[in-house]
Amino acid sequence: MIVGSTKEDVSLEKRVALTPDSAKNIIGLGLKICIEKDYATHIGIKDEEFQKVGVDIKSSSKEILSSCNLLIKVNCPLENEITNLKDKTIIIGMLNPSLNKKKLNEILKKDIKIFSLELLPRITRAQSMDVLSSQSNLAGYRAVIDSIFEYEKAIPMMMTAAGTVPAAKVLVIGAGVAGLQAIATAKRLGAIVSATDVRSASKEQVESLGGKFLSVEQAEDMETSGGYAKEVSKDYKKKQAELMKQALIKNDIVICTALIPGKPAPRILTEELVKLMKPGSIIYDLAAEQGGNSAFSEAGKINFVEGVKIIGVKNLMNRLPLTASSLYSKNLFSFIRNLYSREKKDFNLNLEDEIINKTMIKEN
Amino acid sequence: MIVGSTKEDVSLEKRVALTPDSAKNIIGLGLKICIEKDYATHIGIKDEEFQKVGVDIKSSSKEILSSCNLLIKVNCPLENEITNLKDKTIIIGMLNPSLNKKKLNEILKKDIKIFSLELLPRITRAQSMDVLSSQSNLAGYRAVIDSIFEYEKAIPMMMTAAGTVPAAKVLVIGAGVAGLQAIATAKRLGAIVSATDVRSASKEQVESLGGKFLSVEQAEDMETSGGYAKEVSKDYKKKQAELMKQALIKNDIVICTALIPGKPAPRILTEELVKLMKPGSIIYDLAAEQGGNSAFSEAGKINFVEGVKIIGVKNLMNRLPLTASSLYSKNLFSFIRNLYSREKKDFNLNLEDEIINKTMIKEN
Amino acid sequence: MEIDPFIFRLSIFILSIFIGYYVVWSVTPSLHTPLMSVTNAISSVIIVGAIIAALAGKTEAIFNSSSIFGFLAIILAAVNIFGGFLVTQRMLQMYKKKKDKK
Amino acid sequence: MEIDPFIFRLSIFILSIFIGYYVVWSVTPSLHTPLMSVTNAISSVIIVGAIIAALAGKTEAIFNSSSIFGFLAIILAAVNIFGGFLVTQRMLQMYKKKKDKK
Amino acid sequence: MLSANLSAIFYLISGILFILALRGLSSPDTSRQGNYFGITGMVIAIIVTFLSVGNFSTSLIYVLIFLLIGGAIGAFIAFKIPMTAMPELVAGFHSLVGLAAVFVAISAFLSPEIFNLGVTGDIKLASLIEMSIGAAVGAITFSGSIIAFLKLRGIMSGAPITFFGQHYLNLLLGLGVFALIFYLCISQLGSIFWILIAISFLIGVLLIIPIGGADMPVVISMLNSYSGWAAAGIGFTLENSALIITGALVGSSGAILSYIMCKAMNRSFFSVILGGFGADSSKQKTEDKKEKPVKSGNAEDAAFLMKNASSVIIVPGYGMAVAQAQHALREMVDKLKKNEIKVSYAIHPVAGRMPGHMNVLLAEANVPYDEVFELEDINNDFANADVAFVIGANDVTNPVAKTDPQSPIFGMPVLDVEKCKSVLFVKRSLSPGYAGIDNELFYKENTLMLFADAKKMTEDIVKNLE
Amino acid sequence: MLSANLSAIFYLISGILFILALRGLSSPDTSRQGNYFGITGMVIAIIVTFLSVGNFSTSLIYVLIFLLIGGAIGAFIAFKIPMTAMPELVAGFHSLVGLAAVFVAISAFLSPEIFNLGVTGDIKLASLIEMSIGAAVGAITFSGSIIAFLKLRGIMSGAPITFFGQHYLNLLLGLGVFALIFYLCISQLGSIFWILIAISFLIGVLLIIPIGGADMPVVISMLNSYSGWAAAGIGFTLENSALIITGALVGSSGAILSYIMCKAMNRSFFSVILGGFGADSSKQKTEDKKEKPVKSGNAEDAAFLMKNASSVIIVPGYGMAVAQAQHALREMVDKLKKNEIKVSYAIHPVAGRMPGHMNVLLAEANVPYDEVFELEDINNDFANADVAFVIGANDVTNPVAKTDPQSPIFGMPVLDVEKCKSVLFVKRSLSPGYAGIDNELFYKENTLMLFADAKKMTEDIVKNLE
Ligand SMILES: NC(=O)c1ccc[n+]([C@@H]2O[C@H](COP(=O)([O-])OP(=O)(O)OC[C@H]3O[C@@H](n4cnc5c(N)ncnc54)[C@H](OP(=O)(O)O)[C@@H]3O)[C@@H](O)[C@H]2O)c1
Ligand SMILES: NC(=O)c1ccc[n+]([C@@H]2O[C@H](COP(=O)([O-])OP(=O)(O)OC[C@H]3O[C@@H](n4cnc5c(N)ncnc54)[C@H](OP(=O)(O)O)[C@@H]3O)[C@@H](O)[C@H]2O)c1
Ligand SMILES: NC(=O)c1ccc[n+]([C@@H]2O[C@H](COP(=O)([O-])OP(=O)(O)OC[C@H]3O[C@@H](n4cnc5c(N)ncnc54)[C@H](O)[C@@H]3O)[C@@H](O)[C@H]2O)c1
Ligand SMILES: NC(=O)c1ccc[n+]([C@@H]2O[C@H](COP(=O)([O-])OP(=O)(O)OC[C@H]3O[C@@H](n4cnc5c(N)ncnc54)[C@H](O)[C@@H]3O)[C@@H](O)[C@H]2O)c1
Repeated sequence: MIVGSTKEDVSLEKRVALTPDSAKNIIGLGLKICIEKDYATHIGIKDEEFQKVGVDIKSSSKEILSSCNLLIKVNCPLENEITNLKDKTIIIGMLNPSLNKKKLNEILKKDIKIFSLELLPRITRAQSMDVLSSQSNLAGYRAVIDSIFEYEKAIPMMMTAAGTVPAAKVLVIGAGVAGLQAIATAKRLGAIVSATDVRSASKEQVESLGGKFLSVEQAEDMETSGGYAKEVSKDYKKKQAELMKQALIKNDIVICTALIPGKPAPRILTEELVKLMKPGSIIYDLAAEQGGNSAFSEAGKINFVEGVKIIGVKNLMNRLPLTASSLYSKNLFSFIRNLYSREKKDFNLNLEDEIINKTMIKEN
Repeated sequence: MIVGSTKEDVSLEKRVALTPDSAKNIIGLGLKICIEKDYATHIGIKDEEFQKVGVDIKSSSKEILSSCNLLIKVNCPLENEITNLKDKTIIIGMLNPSLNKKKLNEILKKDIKIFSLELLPRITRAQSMDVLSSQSNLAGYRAVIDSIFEYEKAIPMMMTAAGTVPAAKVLVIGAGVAGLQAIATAKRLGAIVSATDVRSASKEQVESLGGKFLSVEQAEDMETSGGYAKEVSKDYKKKQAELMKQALIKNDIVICTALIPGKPAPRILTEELVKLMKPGSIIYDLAAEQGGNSAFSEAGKINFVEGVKIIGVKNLMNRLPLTASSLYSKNLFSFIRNLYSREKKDFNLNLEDEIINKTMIKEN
Repeated sequence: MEIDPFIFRLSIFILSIFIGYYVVWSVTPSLHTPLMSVTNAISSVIIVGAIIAALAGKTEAIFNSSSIFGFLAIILAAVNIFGGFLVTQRMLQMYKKKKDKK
Repeated sequence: MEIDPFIFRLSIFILSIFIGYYVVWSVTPSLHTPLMSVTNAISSVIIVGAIIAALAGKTEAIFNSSSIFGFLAIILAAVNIFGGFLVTQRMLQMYKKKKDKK
Repeated sequence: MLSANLSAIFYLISGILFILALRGLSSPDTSRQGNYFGITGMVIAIIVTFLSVGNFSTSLIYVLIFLLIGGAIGAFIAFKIPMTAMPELVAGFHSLVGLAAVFVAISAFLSPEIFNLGVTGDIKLASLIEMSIGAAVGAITFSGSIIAFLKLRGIMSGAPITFFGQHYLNLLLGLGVFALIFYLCISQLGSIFWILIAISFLIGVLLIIPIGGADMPVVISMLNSYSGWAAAGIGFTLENSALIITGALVGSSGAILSYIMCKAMNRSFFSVILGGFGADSSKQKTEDKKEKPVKSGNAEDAAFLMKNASSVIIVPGYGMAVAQAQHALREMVDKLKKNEIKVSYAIHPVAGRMPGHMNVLLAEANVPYDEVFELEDINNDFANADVAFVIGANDVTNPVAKTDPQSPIFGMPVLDVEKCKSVLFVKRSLSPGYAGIDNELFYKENTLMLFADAKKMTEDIVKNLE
Repeated sequence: MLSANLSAIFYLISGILFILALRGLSSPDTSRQGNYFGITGMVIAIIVTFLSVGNFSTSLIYVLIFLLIGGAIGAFIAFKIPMTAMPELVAGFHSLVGLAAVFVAISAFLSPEIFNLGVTGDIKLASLIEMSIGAAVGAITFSGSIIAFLKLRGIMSGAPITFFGQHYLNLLLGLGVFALIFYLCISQLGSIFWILIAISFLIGVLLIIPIGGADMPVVISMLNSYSGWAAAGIGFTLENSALIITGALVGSSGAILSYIMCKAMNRSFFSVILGGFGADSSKQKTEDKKEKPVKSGNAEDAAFLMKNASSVIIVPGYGMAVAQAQHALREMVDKLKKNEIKVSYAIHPVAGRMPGHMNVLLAEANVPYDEVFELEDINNDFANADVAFVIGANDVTNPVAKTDPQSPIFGMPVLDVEKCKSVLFVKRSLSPGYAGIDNELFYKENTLMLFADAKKMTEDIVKNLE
């Protein structure tokens, strides 16, 4: 069985699906691997490093697509790749099924099975394959680094001979995986961190990282059984806006991470709220690609509104391609290990397995 | 007595010499202040804020230069300003006398006294005016933020379901004010920090921040009585290079801050040494403007050498203009307070005072 | 003006109570179990009474009604003495071994 | 087969030594000074001997050679009793006031 | 034959040796020495008794024979008994002391002449009182210890047995004992003496049956105390200061020990001692426990275990983060390392609630990176470590992930903490973690639960590590 | 007149009350109660003595008069003496007890009949030994206490006085005492008794003069112990169990206390007690001190001071950073706050070696920002605070910056820590800080130096804050 991987569109995506480390692991399962030439040179991994662990380097993507049984990708395969795909291939990646519906349907027309890892059920056994966790975690970290980079003052409190630099105040909206890591990172740098979320379990979690939790009073718990958030009521929204009003006046940096799976991101910072912030403040919207938690936020753009910098994030992982690839690639390995049966020496698409069943994309 | 301040060349310098806070303090001494229109709007401080504390806003720089008794600046006055300067004015700023020799000599031709704050003696009483300290401190902080921004991996150790992200290793060369703050900041973010310096006192200081000190064996102490470093011997350099060799192979980020007052910055990382580093590593050279501690470093440029990013810093304070201005402005206030005599209602150029004497620029 | 020995005994009794009180407070809790077993072993000094009871009778009738009780008491107390001290020793040995291993 | 009272006294003496030993270990160090002053006050129970010495003589000669020493001893011990307890009280009062202030 | 004075001095010496024996227990280092003191004291007491009785007739041989028989039995039991059966063993031994006291008292009652207590039918008043108290207390100790033994051994149910009017019955019987003693003094009648003993046996049973299994350690210590008082009573009768000193010592130390234990367990001393009063709460307790027994300890136990370990592995989890116990933990580890104990941290990939959660906190507490290991790197080390200190972690140690395919966490790699010689679990209760499932490790033989807030407990352990 | 038995019981009771008195001191809460126990015990002992002597003649009146005279003097002294003179007061009081013991012994020697010890010239052997030991120890206590008193009062130099052969002389005199007692027993000669007392006085003097002022607290406690032994000796003579119990109690507790104090001060118990041996080290000590006296304390003192404060201001400096004491400090503050003590941190702008140095470390230890104040905001609060806890800071507190224009740090704003009621300085020595100048605060009346590594000391304080 051959696992193949082709280059991504490097202008849009710097991550790679395979690192030498996990290549080694996959080969350890008894599989063969071939990848395209210069597969990861753009992030400093030379082809020789892959070869050292036993990976075949092919000069063109066509060669790979025509020979491999399993294609692993970061994003959806490119148009020209799809045409070259042979029947019975399996594809695994973060394929963003809602966005790439058409493309995927096209692929499904061939006898191809597609697994998109965003769809993983959040069960304990799937944790090691959970790409959302691994990538959101980095996103939370990077969000803080980026916003601090953009921020024109120093973050930590410093009492010096030339006066005191007050500590910056950071507000994190949404305390999921990304939000928690953002809290931790900002806290480390010495910021005064507060956070809010609709799920009541998150209060303890925020406090476990030394952050302050701002809770919307008398609110029901908005957690679904899957651990995700539900959409909130009007009344809740009003109360939350009131809370945000108080908070935004005080805070210097706001990091937005609130998401509701399968829905557009909740709009939490309205135009008026944004304008309440001090000039020089920063809103860093990790949810921008899903519609944004903040007014004025546009994916891939920085907008200035009355001195407030609103940063809409796009392709954030391109800022940490090495770490992100390494984690993603380990996630992929775990998924493949679950899929591949060493005895049968074949992939075992056991639809009884929740993990395999839920991630598989069915035509629609 | 009127204190005036004109705008800097905003394209080169974002800091301002006066913030509303210290304007208030200066006015409190019994002085008047006038500044140019839109003096600090580029960093989000509106003219109204100045007016609120009693500052006069003038529409042109000429008006100010012709009326003020004391001109405070960040950098050396611009050409056109010099022509407008009237006699008996006093100028205070960070005038970089070695670089701006010609300009300053020109000014001195008029009956003008110039004080350059870089020349402050490092005595206890002068600590509150010490611009080198206040700005280096921020430089050290920002150096870390910038290099982490450029670094394509995550800094802190994270043991996650998708594998372990190892902590980044940061090496700080030169543990003066900037170096120590760099150590502290990198440490905060979870990096494994080591540092080296020629002054033996700095070992304890590095360790007091939780960093590891790499000492060049059997080295004499290179500290001058003023607390600065001396130039080192050949033998020392060899030993240091050996030490660096070991260190560079391991470290991911190197932050260079080594300086010797009045001399070009010591060249510590030679070309061979730089090439030893892993691809993806970062060298952040704070000494670039003084010639650089590292080979391949050029002020204001990012050079790539075998996968290593060498960042030569220029005008770093433009990245933190607000905090930097606020500290600089407080330094200036302290200096003015020492210079101005409330009883005489005049500036008292008492040359017995070490602070006043040493900072004054004499023609040469 | 002799003082009744009973009063001395009473004094001794009361002072011993104080000592018992203090002794226990200064024992580390992790040694409470051995402590219990040692005090148990010690309390079998009752054997002193048992021996007197068994021996003090006339020589002719070794096993008269009262000395029989004495002999029985000796057995009981002896079980306790040997058992108690040995078990304590075993327990304490356990603590020691852990120490030495390092 | 009477036991010499001396032996009882010896027992009492030895047991009291143990109690003294334990009592002190359980005193918090910050109270060591009051402890010293209390033990000092207590040790003037020697007054018991002084009173016996002073009083036990014949009624006719109140101040015979031995009772004079008794009387002197009474004064000394009395100074110590009153002084000792009162000073301790003062010290302890100080501790209390600080506590109450909060 | 030893003079009365000389033997009195020797008895005093043996009493002092007993004091030193208990003193030795104050620290593990001197504890064995203490035991030797105790043995020496006992040997002296026995020899002096031989010598002072001075009756070197055939009966002496019998005495020696009986002594050896008893000794052999005792030694046999001591070597054979498993360490885990300690509590019941001690309870069983107590019963022997109690019975011995009863026997000696009976013997004295039957032949007062040989003890110099007067003659049958005209025993000295004081002695009579003393011996009846000795006999009564001894009897209570005997029957009480037997019940405790049966309960601990599991032969009798550990559940408290209560019935209506229990307290009144006890009260009545107690008063009855006093009345009997009084009547005995007046009448000197043997039958009353026997009745007294019988009633005391009954009281012993009644006192212990309403006490639940959880309170047994306290009861044992209390019975210990009783046996001491019985010995002291006999000591007064026999005018023997070794018995008086030791009896008082054992009596008061036992009482204090039960008090200390009650305090540590947060139970009211009186309700435990007075038996029945403990009934309600212990009933409730057993219900809480879901029937499965857990061993729960305190900071001192934990400190002791770790101090005597040569390697300790720390397993932090979400609870450490909630309690913000990282600084205290670091301090604890510093203390351990000062004792030359090897300490490492085992970080499970999903410990906490965010990737790298533990790393953030440990870094904040300045834990050196080279002491922190990920699961794969350390999982084999558990088997060789002495103690696993699991602080606020739960799911990540749950072996059900390896064994039960039905479990929601099946398939997750877990830290093999159970392979350590001892496992300490710091958490506030037996409640489950994130995954909501019970952790069978809590009930394992080599697990000690430390129920408390993680920070509080760690700080307490630090204190006890001095 | 009280029967011997009854009075023996009462004496026993008073002895027990004395035990309870000392026990009360184990915690500040019960300490006053303890004192009352002591007073009660004393009252009982005195009354029982009156009653048992039963001589209600005129002499009783004299006794009462003398008692009151002594009492009045004692009370007067107790009220007048300043609290700082405590140590010399205790020393002075000891001398009285010692002398009283000597007097009682003399009285017994002169009229043994009244104490039932035989007749003059034929005193019972045991009693004679007992009374001579009592007298000798009493005499040593007396003269020793007087020397200690003089040294503490400053009337005599605190420096140790040593001369060649001192130890041999002491040894000789000690042996002489035993020889004399032996000879006295044989001869029953009065003159020997007097010589014995005289030599004992001399021994007392010789024992204490070689001991330096720093070791005086230990000496006082040791003298306390001596006075106890003297009382016990007399007790044996008078066959009085109150005296025996109390004497033994005081004797052993005093000895243990001096041992504990030696350990706390890191001095060898024996070298202090045997006098001369302590000489060398104390000499050296005084040289170290640069002539200016500093008060140096330990963690217990610091904990006590802070526990009883209502507000504490922490002043961290470079030394805290060097010692990496921030975590321990945070813990200490947590403990204080639990006691409802207000705690704030005062950060000097140039504390440490880099701008914001302290902030980095405090943030690492998770100190909330709102407890951290800059100089201008907190400088006025020192006057109202009870304790300033200066940890590893030096220059930033140096008042010379305000007063001496010649000083290199003149003009720098400094933290006004000296305005606090007490100032605690945690540093390792008296050496200066960065600026290289001495800090006069170290020698101030309200300063207590805590010489140790900052982390170590803070951890110790934490322990003592329990
Ligand atoms: N790492 C991630 O990214 C991530 C994200 C989401 C979910 N998870 C899940 O979270 C779990 C992590 O496992 P874990 O072992 O770290 O945590 P856990 O299984 O949730 O157990 C934490 C334990 O800590 C105890 N605890 C809570 N507060 C405490 C306090 N103040 N003091 C002492 N103990 C306290 C609780 O018991 P008491 O209540 O009895 O005290 C609880 O059983 C896994 O199931 C994982 O799948 C992980
Ligand atoms: N903040 C800045 O930017 C900066 C930069 C350069 C210089 N400075 C200067 O540094 C000084 C700062 O004042 P400061 O009060 O913080 O420090 P300091 O005056 O230098 O005093 C620090 C004290 O800490 C003690 N110490 C050192 N290690 C210790 C340890 N492990 N445990 C306990 N104590 C320890 C030392 O006394 P022992 O040796 O007796 O223990 C020393 O006296 C000022 O003079 C300032 O001008 C500041
Ligand atoms: N079982 C597992 O092993 C596992 C693994 C990873 C994450 N999780 C859990 O999954 C949950 C969601 O994590 P995620 O980061 O993927 O979530 P997410 O990215 O979907 O959302 C981010 C956060 O935004 C919050 N949010 C949504 N609407 C909001 C609003 N209107 N206002 C404020 N906050 C709002 C959500 O509650 C969530 O915390 C968490 O509880 C996490 O612990 C579990
Ligand atoms: N008196 C005061 O109040 C005061 C105020 C601020 C700073 N200082 C002291 O002044 C000193 C210098 O501080 P700075 O930051 O301005 O110095 P700097 O900027 O001149 O130099 C930075 C560091 O580089 C080091 N360096 C020089 N050559 C080197 C080489 N070849 N290799 C390695 N390191 C080399 C220097 O020792 C110095 O630590 C420090 O000791 C600082 O504590 C004192």
